[in-house]
Amino acid sequence: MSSSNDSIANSLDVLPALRASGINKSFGPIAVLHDIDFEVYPGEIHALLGENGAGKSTLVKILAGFEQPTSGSLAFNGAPTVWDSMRDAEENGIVLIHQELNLAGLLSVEENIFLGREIKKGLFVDHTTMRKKSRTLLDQLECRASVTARVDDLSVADQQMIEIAKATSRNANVLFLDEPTAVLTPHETKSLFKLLRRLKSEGVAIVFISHKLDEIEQIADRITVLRDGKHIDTVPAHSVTKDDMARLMVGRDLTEYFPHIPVPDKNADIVLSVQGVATDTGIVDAGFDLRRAEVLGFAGLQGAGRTALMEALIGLDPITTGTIQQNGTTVKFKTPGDAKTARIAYLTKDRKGKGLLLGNDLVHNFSLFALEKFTRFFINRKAEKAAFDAAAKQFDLRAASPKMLAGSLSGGNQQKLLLAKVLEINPDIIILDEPTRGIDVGAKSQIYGFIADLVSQGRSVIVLSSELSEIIGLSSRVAVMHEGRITGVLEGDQITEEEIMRFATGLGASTDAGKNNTTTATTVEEIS
Amino acid sequence: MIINWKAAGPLIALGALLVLGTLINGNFLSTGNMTNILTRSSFIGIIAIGATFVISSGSIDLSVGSMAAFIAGVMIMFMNTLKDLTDLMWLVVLAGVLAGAVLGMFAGWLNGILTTRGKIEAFIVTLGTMGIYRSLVTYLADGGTLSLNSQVRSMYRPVYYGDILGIPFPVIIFAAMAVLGYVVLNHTAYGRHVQSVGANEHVARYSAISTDRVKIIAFMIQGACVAMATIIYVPRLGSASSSTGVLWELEAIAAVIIGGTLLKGGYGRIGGTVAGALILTLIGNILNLTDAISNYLNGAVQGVIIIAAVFLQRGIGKKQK
Amino acid sequence: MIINWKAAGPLIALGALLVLGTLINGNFLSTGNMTNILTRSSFIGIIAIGATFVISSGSIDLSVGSMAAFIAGVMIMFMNTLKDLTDLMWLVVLAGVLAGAVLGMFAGWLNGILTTRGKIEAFIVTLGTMGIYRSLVTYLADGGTLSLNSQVRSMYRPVYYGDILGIPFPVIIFAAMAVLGYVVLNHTAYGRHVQSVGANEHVARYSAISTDRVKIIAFMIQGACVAMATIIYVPRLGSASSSTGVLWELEAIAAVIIGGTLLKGGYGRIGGTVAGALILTLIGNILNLTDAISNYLNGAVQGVIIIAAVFLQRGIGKKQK
Amino acid sequence: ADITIGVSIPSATHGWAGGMNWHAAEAKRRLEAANPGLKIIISASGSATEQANALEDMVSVQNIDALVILPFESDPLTDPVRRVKESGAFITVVDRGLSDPTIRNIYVAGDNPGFGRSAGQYIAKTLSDGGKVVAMRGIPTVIDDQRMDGFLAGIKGSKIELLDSKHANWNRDKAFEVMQDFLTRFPKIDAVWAADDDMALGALEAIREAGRETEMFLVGGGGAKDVVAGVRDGNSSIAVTVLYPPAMIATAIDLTAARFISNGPVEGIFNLASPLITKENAAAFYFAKSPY
Ligand SMILES: Nc1ncnc2c1ncn2[C@@H]1O[C@H](COP(=O)(O)OP(=O)(O)OP(=O)(O)O)[C@@H](O)[C@H]1O
Ligand SMILES: Nc1ncnc2c1ncn2[C@@H]1O[C@H](COP(=O)(O)OP(=O)(O)OP(=O)(O)O)[C@@H](O)[C@H]1O
Ligand SMILES: [Mg+2]
Ligand SMILES: [Mg+2]
Repeated sequence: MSSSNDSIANSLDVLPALRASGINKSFGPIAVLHDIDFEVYPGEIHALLGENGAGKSTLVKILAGFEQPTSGSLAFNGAPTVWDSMRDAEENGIVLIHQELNLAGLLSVEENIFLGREIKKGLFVDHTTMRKKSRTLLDQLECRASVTARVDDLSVADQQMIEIAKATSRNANVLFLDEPTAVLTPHETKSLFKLLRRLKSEGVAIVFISHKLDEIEQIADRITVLRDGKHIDTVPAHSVTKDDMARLMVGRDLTEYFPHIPVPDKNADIVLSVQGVATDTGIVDAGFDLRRAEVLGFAGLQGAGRTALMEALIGLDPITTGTIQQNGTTVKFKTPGDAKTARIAYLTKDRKGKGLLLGNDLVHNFSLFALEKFTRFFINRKAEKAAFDAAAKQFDLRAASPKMLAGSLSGGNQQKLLLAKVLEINPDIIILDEPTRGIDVGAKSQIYGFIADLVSQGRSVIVLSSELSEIIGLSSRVAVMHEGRITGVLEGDQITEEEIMRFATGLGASTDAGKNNTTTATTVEEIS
Repeated sequence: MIINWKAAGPLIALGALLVLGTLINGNFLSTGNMTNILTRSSFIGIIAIGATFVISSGSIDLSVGSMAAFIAGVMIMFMNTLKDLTDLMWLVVLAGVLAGAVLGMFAGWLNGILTTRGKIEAFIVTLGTMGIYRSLVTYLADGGTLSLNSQVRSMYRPVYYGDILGIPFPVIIFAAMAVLGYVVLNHTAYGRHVQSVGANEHVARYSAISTDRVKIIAFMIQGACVAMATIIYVPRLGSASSSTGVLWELEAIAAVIIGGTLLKGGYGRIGGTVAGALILTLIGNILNLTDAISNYLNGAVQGVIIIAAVFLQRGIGKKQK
Repeated sequence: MIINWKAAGPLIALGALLVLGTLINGNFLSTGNMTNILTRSSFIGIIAIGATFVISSGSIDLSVGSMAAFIAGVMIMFMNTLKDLTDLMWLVVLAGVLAGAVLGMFAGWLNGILTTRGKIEAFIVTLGTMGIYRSLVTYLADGGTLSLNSQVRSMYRPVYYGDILGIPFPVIIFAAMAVLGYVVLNHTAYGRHVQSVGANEHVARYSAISTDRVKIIAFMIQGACVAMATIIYVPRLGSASSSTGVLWELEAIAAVIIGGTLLKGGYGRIGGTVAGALILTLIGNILNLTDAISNYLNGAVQGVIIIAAVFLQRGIGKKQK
Repeated sequence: ADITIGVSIPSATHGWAGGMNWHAAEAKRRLEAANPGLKIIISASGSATEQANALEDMVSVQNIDALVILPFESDPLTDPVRRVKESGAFITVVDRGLSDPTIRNIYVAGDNPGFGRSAGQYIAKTLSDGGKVVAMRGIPTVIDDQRMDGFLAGIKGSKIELLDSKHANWNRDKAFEVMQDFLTRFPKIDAVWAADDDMALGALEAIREAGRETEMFLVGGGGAKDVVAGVRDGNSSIAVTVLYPPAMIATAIDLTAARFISNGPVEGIFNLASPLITKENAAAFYFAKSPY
């Protein structure tokens, strides 16, 4: 494939801010990057595309000095460089936002943003200035988190915004963002893009990784595609369509995106009926029914309480009032174990903090939730391994060895492992919180396929997602939450972005198309 | 050449000490001395097996030494009382042993409950119970020594001094406990759960593991191990006092860490713990077999060897990787 | 009604003890007794200020008690030697004090280096150095007591027994150290780095913080604090022996945790530590004031109060949230 | 109370100290019952520092009229006791003398060098043809040194060969292990000296286990009741022990109380010798109720 690699360079007539040539990287015997050439120019947003495990994160870590290449060289503003350490790179204005959150949970927002770069007044740190600056940085991102809040007390999305604010406070020359939007809502993504465009205009070189192809379409100037650790192509963004991108990544054409999931009929059994649930975590009077063999979507703005509701339902947080009925009988899940016994599985959206034991191997992680299944008196390691192998195949888990640590998997493969883990108990009701977070386009339709399979087996699925297209594409009904309440349940034709957003913002149904119309339009505009 | 330093560390230290001992004294390798070492290791070893669970689960138990003294004291008082009620000495001993076991598990449960339900750091809870048990045994003994009635003792003696095919009884129990501990930690769901809770409590909770229960059981295993160690300890000298078991907690924890278990939790190695307990006993034994080193410096030698043994696996191991 | 239990916990415990003391003995609130309590708290308090840094950084230092004994021993020997060389007693004392400070920082540095470069758990490193320093002081004292020459001592005495405007000198130093510690922990970049290293070492490293340096400095601060405590300790009893400073490490750690600092690191509170040190001293003082409780049970009372004090902030605090 | 006597002693961390705590409590009970105006406050401390603290509290809060102290260590407590004295209190020192003898009014002195010497002399006399001996010391402290030096003095000039001495921390368990290793190391041992009866009992167990109790005899020290009973009945390998009476604290409290009650000008030094307890005189040193 020919590429137009040098066109931007020629037209801009500047040196690349950072250039990598002939980069190879191996972890022990496993080679993950092969002879990669890559460059990013000042004032450019360069998207990095590739399947899960293609080597995107590894490449940007090398470029930012967090990993050393096995061979190959780097040039910074034209001059050959070796980053001895990330500190070395950071001092030259190279900043990386990691794929996984890296915040000190016990410290405050402001402390995290300025960690290692404290502003001082004489000997002492200047709290006032740092707080003010943090506020400004967060305001630019339209993030409302308090600068004195403890990071642990914030939502994942807010935490991601803190990461971004932290990176921008570093006055980067080269900014790497490794899937920053995976946990962001469209609204937040929009704020981020505003910021990125501003930085770009200021001459910052930006490398952006995402599996959301429409985002790439919106923001990227050039696109580099990796596949199996190899450089496939670098093209100007305007020259390719989303389908082209997907084809470059996967190496074949991608067909049907969302599978057809039949809508259960109105009289289908109700497997889960939730009424008047309230919690200390902010849920007020939440009620909904889940039918057999349906996908019930949950939509809402960040912080609407979807996660909080589900975590309470499965017994992670106490429910203060309300009842839950499963298959017609009233149930009470005091612990997640109770919910598991009732064959309800929950997939957390925080895979690093709550999903996987990063320091343990893949099999151990895989079997943790369904361990009883492999245990009579002792753990049957053979059965465990066999089940893992089957799941790895089913979920297309790309791992060098089952003995490798979960923390060394690529982000998307971690997500697949997590899915495999929760589905291993063979649940009746499956609650998936951001199931495709960090999953590549190819694998995404695979996962949608699994969901369709589950439903065809008569199981019921709840999907929480900040990607409206995902919710709309999968669900037969959509519950929308706003400030801890379920403000509406949409069915059939009602399931549109506009309608969902009306409920998500607390405006109610659009039957009365009168005075609220303008507001709605703005909100939707802002969010999509 | 790749050596698994993690596993080899304690074994190398053990080997080095064996060589050193042989060089220092010809009798070192004698059956008698080896038997002594093994028998002696059993106390700390058995306690350390329990500590492997507690530490793997991310907690720590500082109370084991005092708990042992307290259990020993109660067992002795209980048996002395029973002895006046019945002539069946084996029954007295059996009842005493059972009482010890129950008390140990109860004490462990208490530590566990305070840690989990009370949400107090295990370090503080067990620092507190350490003081409490130490005080109680002093109080029970009226500041002195509680001694087992000699009649009961002669029935009970074989539990320490007896042997099967030449292998002392305490060693057999130690070995059995080690095998049991190994199997539970590595081949049962509970063992996985313990290590998962230690590695990341959130993940464990989200994996439907009842983390409080897992931790409480770990403390109860520790309590049961302390009780078992005490059960073979009591017939040895037939007495308990306020100085019984002083600093055993530090020895047990040291044995566990020397053995390769991570203090921060998430990873436990029973085999290593056994090696760690042997190493600690060996150091003491070797120091007793020589007068090359001033008595005053025993503690320093111990300190250096402990640091060196852990360095062998952590420092070097890490660098290799 | 929302009370900040985290902060209030130690204060409530402190208040309760003050009330208890007053009830037990009318003289409890006398200036004399209050002065005694404050002065006494200074040792553990100053050491605990250092421990707040080490614990915030996610480490632990078990060696502080032995380290204090060792520093005291070396200071005494050094001053006794110097005394024969010069008649300027103030110079002798000054040199001794400086030697103590240097030695303390060196000992802290050593713990730090072994922990970071050697990649050995701080628990093991400091368990080792605890044994080493304890042995060394026993060795230096030849198993007995090292006593400061009386001439030097009379020059040195005011450092413990003197006062400024009625406030004993040790209390002034304690207060100064507390303020200094507070400022460093909360108002300097280093203080933030310490807490971030304790909260999440990975993150700290990714924020280009030299985590090893941060930890080593924390141990050096601990060493300096131990030296400072020793500097005011030496004139009090004028001697050092193998039993000097035994179990101070546990007291210091307990003071820190009672004060609200998290044992797992990431969050330190100097003010709480000061309250914690006062609480511990108060318990001892109150027990001295009454014979309602058998002496044998002192440890039990201490244990219960420590657990209760921490429960006040952890258990109740959590539930409220 | 009209008269308050403070009693400051080390806490009961080993057998002898436990016995001493018991005797102190007994004396308090007895004297307070007999003398309504008398109040005795006993404070047990775990270290020299804690003991110094306790002294301060006795002065500033309890306003004691007299102090009976068994110092944890001599040197460090000299100054704190001096301060008690300066408050006007009457001072009785027990067992371990202070560095400055002018502080005390009464001194009930134990005889640690004599303690070692009696044991040494006994062994030297019994093994007059020479013999091999091992010694078991306590925790390294001044007392331990004095006993050991006394022992060395006791065997000086005899044909006794001291094979080695190790610290067993006044602790039965430690003594058991040390003795086991002595037995491994030395094919022939004729006698064992343990600087405390607790250690003697631990060592004895190890000797029994090795089946070598006919080969050697033990000499203990302190006068623990189990040991005294054994000596009395003559059925133990512990042939003799040396008296170091934990009851000396009671003697001291009695003497101090007498000073206030009988108004007698009781002052001076009361030396308690460290005689051998043998089969003949053992009965006199046996206190059934004492924990030691
Ligand atoms: N420390 C490591 N040890 C072993 N293998 C590793 C390590 N880090 C990464 N890998 C492997 O390198 C490969 C590339 O991983 P990388 O994280 O770069 O993928 P990615 O393109 O970012 O994927 P994703 O889209 O899922 O985030 C994966 O197969 C991964 O398992
Ligand atoms: N008011 C609150 N107090 C305590 N915990 C809360 C509160 N609100 C939310 N949480 C907890 O915070 C965590 C994450 O919050 P987040 O805002 O991401 O989830 P959410 O409210 O469900 O939002 P979304 O609808 O986007 O999933 C959840 O575990 C939830 O239990
Ligand atoms: Mg990645
Ligand atoms: Mg959510």
